[in-house]
Amino acid sequence: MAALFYIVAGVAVLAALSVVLQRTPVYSALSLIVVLCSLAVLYLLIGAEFLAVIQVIVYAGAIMVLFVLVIMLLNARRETPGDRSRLAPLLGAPLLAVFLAEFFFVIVKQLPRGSESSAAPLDSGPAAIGGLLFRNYVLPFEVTSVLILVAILGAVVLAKKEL
Amino acid sequence: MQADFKLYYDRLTLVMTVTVTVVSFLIHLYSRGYMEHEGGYYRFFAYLNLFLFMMLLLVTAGNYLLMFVGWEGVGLCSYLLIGFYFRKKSASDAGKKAFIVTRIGDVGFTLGVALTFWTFNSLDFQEVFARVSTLLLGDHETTLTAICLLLFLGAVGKSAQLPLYVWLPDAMEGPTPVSALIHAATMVTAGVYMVARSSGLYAHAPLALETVGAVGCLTAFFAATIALAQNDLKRMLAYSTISQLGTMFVGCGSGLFAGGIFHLMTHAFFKSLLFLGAGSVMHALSGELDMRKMGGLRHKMRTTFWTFLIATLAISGIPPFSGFFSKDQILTGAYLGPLGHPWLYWLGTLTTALTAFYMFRAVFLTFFGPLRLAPALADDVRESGPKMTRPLVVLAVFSAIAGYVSLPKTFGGTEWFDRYLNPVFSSSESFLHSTAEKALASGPSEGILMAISLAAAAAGILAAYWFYMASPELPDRLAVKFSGIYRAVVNKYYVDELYDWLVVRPVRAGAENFMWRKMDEVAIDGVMVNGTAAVAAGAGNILRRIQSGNLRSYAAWVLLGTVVWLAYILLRP
Amino acid sequence: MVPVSHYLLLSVVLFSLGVAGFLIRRNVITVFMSIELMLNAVNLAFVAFSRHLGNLDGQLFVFFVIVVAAAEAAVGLAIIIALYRTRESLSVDDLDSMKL
Amino acid sequence: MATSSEAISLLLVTLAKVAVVLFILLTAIAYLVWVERKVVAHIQSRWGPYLVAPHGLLQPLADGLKFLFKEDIVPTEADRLVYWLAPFLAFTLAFLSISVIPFGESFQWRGHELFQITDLNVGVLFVLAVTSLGVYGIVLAGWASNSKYPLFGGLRSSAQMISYELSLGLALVGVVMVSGTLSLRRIVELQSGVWHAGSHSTFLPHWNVLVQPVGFLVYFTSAIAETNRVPFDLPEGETELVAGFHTEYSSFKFALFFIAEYANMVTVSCLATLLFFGGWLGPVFGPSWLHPLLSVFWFCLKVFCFLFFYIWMRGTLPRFRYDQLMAFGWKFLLPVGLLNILVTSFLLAWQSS
Repeated sequence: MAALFYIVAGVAVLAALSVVLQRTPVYSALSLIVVLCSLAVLYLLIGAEFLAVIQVIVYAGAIMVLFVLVIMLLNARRETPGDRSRLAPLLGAPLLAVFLAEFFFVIVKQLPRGSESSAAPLDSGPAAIGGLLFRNYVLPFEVTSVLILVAILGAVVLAKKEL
Repeated sequence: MQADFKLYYDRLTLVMTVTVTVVSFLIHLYSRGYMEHEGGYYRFFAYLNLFLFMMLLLVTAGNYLLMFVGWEGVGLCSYLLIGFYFRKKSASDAGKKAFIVTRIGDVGFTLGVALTFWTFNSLDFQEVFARVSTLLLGDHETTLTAICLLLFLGAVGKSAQLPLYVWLPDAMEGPTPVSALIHAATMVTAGVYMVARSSGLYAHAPLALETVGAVGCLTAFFAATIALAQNDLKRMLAYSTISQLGTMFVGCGSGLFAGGIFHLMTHAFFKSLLFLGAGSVMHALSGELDMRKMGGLRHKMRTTFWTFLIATLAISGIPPFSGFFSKDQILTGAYLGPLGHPWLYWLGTLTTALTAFYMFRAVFLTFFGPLRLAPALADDVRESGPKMTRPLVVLAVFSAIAGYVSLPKTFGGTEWFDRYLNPVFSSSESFLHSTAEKALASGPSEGILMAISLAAAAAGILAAYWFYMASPELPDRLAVKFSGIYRAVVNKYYVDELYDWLVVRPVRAGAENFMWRKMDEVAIDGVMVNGTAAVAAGAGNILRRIQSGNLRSYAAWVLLGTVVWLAYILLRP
Repeated sequence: MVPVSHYLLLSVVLFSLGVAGFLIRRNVITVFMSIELMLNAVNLAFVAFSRHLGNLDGQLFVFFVIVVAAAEAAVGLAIIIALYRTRESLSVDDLDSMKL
Repeated sequence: MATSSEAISLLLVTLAKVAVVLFILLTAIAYLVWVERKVVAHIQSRWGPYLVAPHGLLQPLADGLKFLFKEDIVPTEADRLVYWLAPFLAFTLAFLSISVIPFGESFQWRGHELFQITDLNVGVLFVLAVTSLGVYGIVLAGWASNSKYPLFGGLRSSAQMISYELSLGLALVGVVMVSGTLSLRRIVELQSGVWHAGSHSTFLPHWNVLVQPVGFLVYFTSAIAETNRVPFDLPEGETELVAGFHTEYSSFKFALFFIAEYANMVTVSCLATLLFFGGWLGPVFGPSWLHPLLSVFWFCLKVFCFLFFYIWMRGTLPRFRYDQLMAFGWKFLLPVGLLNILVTSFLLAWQSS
């Protein structure tokens, strides 16, 4: 199990690297799908099966399809190197290094190695999730549904040439 | 701080109200004729009545603040009416001059009011005067003197005393009824009224009161000497007014407030009459005011001549006209009064002689002798219409008989006017008497003093007759002989020029070179206005580079913020 | 069992890669995908903590994040399409003004 | 945690199961193609393949050989990597969902379930997840060909699959609500027995299709659309788009798409059987060793019925117009699916109270 984690984690990191470094958007998108699926596997390993499946269905199966569709619709090919905004990567690299260092420091310092979870494995099945969702988080759930509705309308208004 | 809109009405107020309304009533009537063809008829009356409102507010006010409202109100009306012919540069300049010069005095007045409030915690006349005797004395005398001097500074500005008299002669640029009403009969006397009203304060500040007397006396003499050589009829009358106001202050300053008010009242009548007469002459001569070009008008303008003559006799202090009584009361008071001093008397008497001289000079030059007018104009000279002459007659009657309200005891009179005003002034006058160092009877008797001043007046008249009727070439020869003094007098001792050099030019230079070029253009416009804009623009220019619209640099800034914030969280103790 | 810190480290690395993608990529769609990557990194942290603390709320939050991501993708991609129609470019460098 | 020997044996058994299932499935698909050609031919009063062996029984073999040895043409402007990736993706995903399908009743051998590769407690969702990924094969193929007809085909296909995935999922929700589980095996087991009218037992089996008839119809319609079959085969509508997303594909890569399509058909048929028609449940007789085999037989029979229905429809129905297809999906199936859930939940709530 532990080995599986490190393998999948390695795949995720490599795929994420690929997302960032690929110049062709389709490759980035495919790499991102790999990352998403790897994360789904990690969720499975943690014991969040339902979440893992939802991750695949919604993220990989719906959201990323949308991305790929738009990439194809706009025929986004290899990006051409531009001469503008060199500042951001130049400034970003050291900043990112500091950012990583800070977080590593926090994680290593605050959560020492081998700090295993004492908590019992959770029942994270649909019933448990559903119970929590429709009892404790009813209001956020409803608000999110409204958000989705608004997003759908917004997307239609934005993308349609003329209504 | 509380200052009610409170009116206060006592016998002093009554005297002032009656004087103001009677004189202004007659001048209104006169103005109907005078302003008929001048243009701005309705504006004139609007201003005039606004002035009247403010003047009545001034005299009926129950506290210093409300009095100050009226005080400033009449100043405003004065400005508006002096600059009535605002298309004329000299008129608008004169208006500004009056406004600015009186403002200097008003600064003192304002400070005085503030100090009064600070000291007495009230501005109400009755409360203030009540507290003077109970609260103050001893260590507060200095404060009281300061208050009185500051208030008097306001009076100096408003009543055209030395050294702030310079605006009044120029104020003659206004229509003649205005000169008569505002700059002779009423507004300029506000200072005298104020001092009299504040007698409760002044009585406890003898130093201030002596200052009032000294300034008044000096002004009276000084202005009279200038008046000697003035050829402009109205200006001559203006200097005469200054002189007479000085005389009133002598009355107040020597502790005879009632005498000052008495002279104020009689002066209102005869001086407004003089101005109106001058206006009548001016009308007849198509605006000519130079006395040297007049002459022989007594046949053509009979009413004007006779009324003018009565007023002249009154101002010269010839019995039985009103001026004699009021002026003699002041002069005897100046000698014998609680704060009187022989010098005041003698200088006053000399002033009387000078007054008689220049007034008769005016009469002789204007109404006697040959007609020196241009022949073309001479045929048109005729008496003014009844609208103008009737008020003259009424005023002449007042000028003649007003003195009998206070017939001196020497003539078997009762000094009724004094007794009438007794409730107002008795406490302060009796206080002065009680503290005065000299006894009343230490000087010569009133009769002797009266005789001396009468003799002085007669001498003045005779001198005038000699100079301008018997040997008309004499003034010119004297002018040549004493050319230095003559020129100094003709040029009003160069006071205006002196002020110009001492005050106006430095202020102008400072205003132009420092306040305008440096403060306004560099400091305010440059540093503050444009500087603020430049700083904003410069900061914007720098910050604009952050707001580039470039998504990736935004992300870099966000990352920077996150990193810094995280570092702060981590490094926080 | 894998310690929770390893999950978190993975999460941080993925997040940083997302940030890096945002900074270096020019194609607006790839930039958008970098954001999705960051969201997923955060989700992973949520799930790891949920397991670590024995609390299901973390997982539930991931659901909300996914839903919001879906809404964001819908609107964001619609905006990208609209932008492409007017500017005929997908480079973020060309999208530097609100007005055309 | 399993010990290493247990883990190895699990791995070995699973690999064996995968191999067996893959072999059977590939063969079955090969013959499914033959069946389709034959059936359609008979519907159209033709002979169909009959040259290779009697009744053309070896035709699938011949087809396979042809695919393997034909020249593999790659368009010059194609995106090579994705062009290669797409068919494998389609193939892999098509077979991935089979891994959670139980083919027969529980039959254990040394603690290993033999008639199912793996039993997932969220099996239904897993199938859905894999199905939702299936769109990538088609979309990427269409895009990577860098040719206009495949691109249209790919876009149409993805739009269609996304749209019908929704109603597909909604149709399954009804069954899940009735069953209260996401495990496919558990869902089948809950369908055992017959209906009872009062105290009398009827002959009707306790299948979900009787509980969720609307759900079944929505599911099956969506499933046909998901698999791009007639009458929803617009992505590859020959008369419009030459051959849709795989126009530029030839030889072995084309074969992969071909197999994937039929594998998907098999998958959705399996799912329909499991969820609505009692899976492997059926009349059981004979000795006890026969029981597992019988269950597998019933399962295969039911799945074959569905496959036959597919082929039947292909021979019968015309193709939808594209806008009709979308309108049907969004404006009819989706609302009906939602309504079904609503009614089901009300009924369940009423029942439980």
